[in-house]
Amino acid sequence: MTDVLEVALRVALVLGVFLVLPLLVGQTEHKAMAHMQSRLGPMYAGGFHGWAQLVADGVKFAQKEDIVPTAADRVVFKLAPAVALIPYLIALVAIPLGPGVVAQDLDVGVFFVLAVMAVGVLGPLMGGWASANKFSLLGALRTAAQLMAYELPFILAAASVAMAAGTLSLVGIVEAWEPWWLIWQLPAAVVFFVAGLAELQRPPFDMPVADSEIIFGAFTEYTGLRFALFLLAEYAGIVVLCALTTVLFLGGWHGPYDDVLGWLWTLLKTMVLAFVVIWLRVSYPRLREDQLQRLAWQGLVPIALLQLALTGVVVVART
Amino acid sequence: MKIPGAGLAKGLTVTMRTMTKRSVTQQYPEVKPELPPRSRGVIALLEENCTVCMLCARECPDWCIYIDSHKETIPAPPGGRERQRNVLDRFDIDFSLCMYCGICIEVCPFDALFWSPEFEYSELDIRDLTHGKDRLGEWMATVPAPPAHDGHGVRPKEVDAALKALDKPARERPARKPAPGPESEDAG
Amino acid sequence: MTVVEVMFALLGVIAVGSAILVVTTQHLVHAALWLVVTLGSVAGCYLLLSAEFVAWVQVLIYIGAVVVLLLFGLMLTRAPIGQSDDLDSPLGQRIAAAVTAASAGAVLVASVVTSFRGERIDLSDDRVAGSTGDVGAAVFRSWVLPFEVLSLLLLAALIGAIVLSRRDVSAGPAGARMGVVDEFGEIAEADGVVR
Amino acid sequence: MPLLMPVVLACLLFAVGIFGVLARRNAILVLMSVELMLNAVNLNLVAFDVYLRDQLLAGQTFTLFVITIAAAEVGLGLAIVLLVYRNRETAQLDDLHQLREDDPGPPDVRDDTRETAAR
Repeated sequence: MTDVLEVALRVALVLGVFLVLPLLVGQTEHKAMAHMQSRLGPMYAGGFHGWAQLVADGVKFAQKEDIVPTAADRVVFKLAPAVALIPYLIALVAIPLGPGVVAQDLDVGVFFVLAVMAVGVLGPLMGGWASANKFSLLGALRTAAQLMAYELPFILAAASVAMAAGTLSLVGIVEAWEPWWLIWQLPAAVVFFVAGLAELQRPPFDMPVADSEIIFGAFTEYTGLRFALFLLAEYAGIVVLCALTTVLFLGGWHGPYDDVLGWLWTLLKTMVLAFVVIWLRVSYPRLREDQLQRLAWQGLVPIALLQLALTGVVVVART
Repeated sequence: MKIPGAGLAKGLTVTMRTMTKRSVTQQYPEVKPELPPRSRGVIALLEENCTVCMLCARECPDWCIYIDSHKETIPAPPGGRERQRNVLDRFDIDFSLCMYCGICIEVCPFDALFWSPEFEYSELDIRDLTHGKDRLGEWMATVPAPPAHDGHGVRPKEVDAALKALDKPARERPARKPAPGPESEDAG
Repeated sequence: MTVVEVMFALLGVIAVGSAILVVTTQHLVHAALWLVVTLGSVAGCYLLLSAEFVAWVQVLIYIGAVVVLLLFGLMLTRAPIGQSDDLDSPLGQRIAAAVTAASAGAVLVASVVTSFRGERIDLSDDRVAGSTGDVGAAVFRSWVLPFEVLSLLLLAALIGAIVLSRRDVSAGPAGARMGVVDEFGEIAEADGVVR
Repeated sequence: MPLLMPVVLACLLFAVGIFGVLARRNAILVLMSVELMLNAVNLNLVAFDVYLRDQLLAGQTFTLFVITIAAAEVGLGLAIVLLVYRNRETAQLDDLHQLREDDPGPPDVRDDTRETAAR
């Protein structure tokens, strides 16, 4: 009986994190982006500095009509947002918050998270194809091209840190982490973070949704709740990516008093990274398709390979 | 030497610096804007000063001032004769046409028109933007006092004349109090 | 029947059912999406067989990369929404194919049933048969030569794919035959031909 | 678990794959059917590996290799299909019979050589 209770508690915790953190990131984006552009951002909803803006957005989305284009492939069209969102929820299961605070410590943690995140990208592909809209299709094509380019450096960078720690378990990696890895694994961290941004299609890698060229890419035809699910998937993706970067490269719960405050350090590092994501979005213009591909193949992949070689040499030298 | 990534870092600092500065957004409905003096919000009418000379209506570039009037005969005072005067029936300004050039105010010879800084008179129906003389008269309450004269500016002619008169020996002229310039009637 | 067996049977039914849909559906993209279901349930089978690492590799490589590639290919070859009539061979060939497949399947099933009836896979102990550490050790201790050969093969495949898809590689007659119009110009031209 | 369960499942998947390869005309669908057959083989490998408690984990290792090769195969196969599509505007395997001897051909078959020369 206690087992069932514990599982239920863990699931509830993950669900809570999944529902709260993306909204927090979204609100931070609203406010930080506004101030970076000399604006105030939302100020009304909820009273104090518009804290309830995203709740209000959710209510608004729920009220909107759910439109499916006549020529669309209805089943695929309706399924796509769920396919985009649920993998991130599952990925959160394996991410440790503090020492012993993890929903499920998996032996293949890194691999699990990467595999599940890879499934999530099917969502935009399905939605883009099923919308029966040329802009959506273009968006889906760009998504696919971008994913194929950035999946490789993403996994190579994660492999580097897994090699350094000698385990694929996320908990094991955090336990093996030492501060000097910040320097040693820095290239891998940068590659991982940048490639992850590209996988999430966040600006400046938002070619697939480039609203000035192809309206909103794969999401053009979506309205109401389904559109909201896609947006939520984007922010959940930011949370997962930042948490994963924290766990892999920034030492997760390591920090002062980490046996008590470990969860706080993880959350803090995650939120700082999420802020960086927003910061990058505001600062840089969108990359062109050729720049995008060049960055992946001529920049990130060689760096990741060099890092992998360096990690291998250091690991072998230390043992 | 050019450090790789310097441009990227520069972009980041620009946004970060902007974030730490105060934003320029005006929270208009809660906080009223601080309008500069002589803001052109709406045109107010001081009906008593209007003589129906029609100058404003004629000078208006887009013909948005409509004036109707009739003549009225004032009964003769004892020993005098009858006089006629114009009575204003209608003085409308259509603010959906008005382009706030202010020419009507400039040309008014009798100071019947004034700029008021009030700007919150939007309407749901465009026809309601035509303000009658009552509405225009109500705006008079919002017309700010005329700004004080600039001490470094050229003095009005009247003041000079008065001062010159003051300089003359008192016996050459009958004693008269010189009016101080700024408070004179025509200052506004 | 234990819980594991029930789940395996369920996954097996899903896998075979969606596989049949892959080869019979008239919607091109639906075929790829049903393939995702098949691959996913096969990954689930691996998990039940306690081959964890292989299962997640299956998800990562097959669903994350292969299916995305297939969808990309389908979109580039202008997969239409709705039914396409020209996906299947003529009826005669389909019947022949069905007969071939059914007889092959029957022979295979019959032979494995006669050979392995009553044999059981022992999953009772908690030992994971395919933990990451075990697989890693096996690959890099016992099978390191095939692994290296495989990396060479992958490199060759990579170069081959690049050579195939680039149009400015050879300036000879073969390259000229492929045409030098850029991709979008070519597609626009194809439009004109088809419609 | 009976060994028969995964093994029979593999046989069935393989048979479905055979049907797909033989009955489909679209090149990409044929590729998908090949993937099904490869999966059947993989399932077999893993099942026997677990059944035999192989110390060298040969079955699972080779499953990994097969998955890798399958990825390479799809990459190359799709490159070829796209090239064919680019040149012929079709991905139907039945239409690709230019090398066949003495082909009267349906009237709509395009003469590729003349076409490109005309370009």
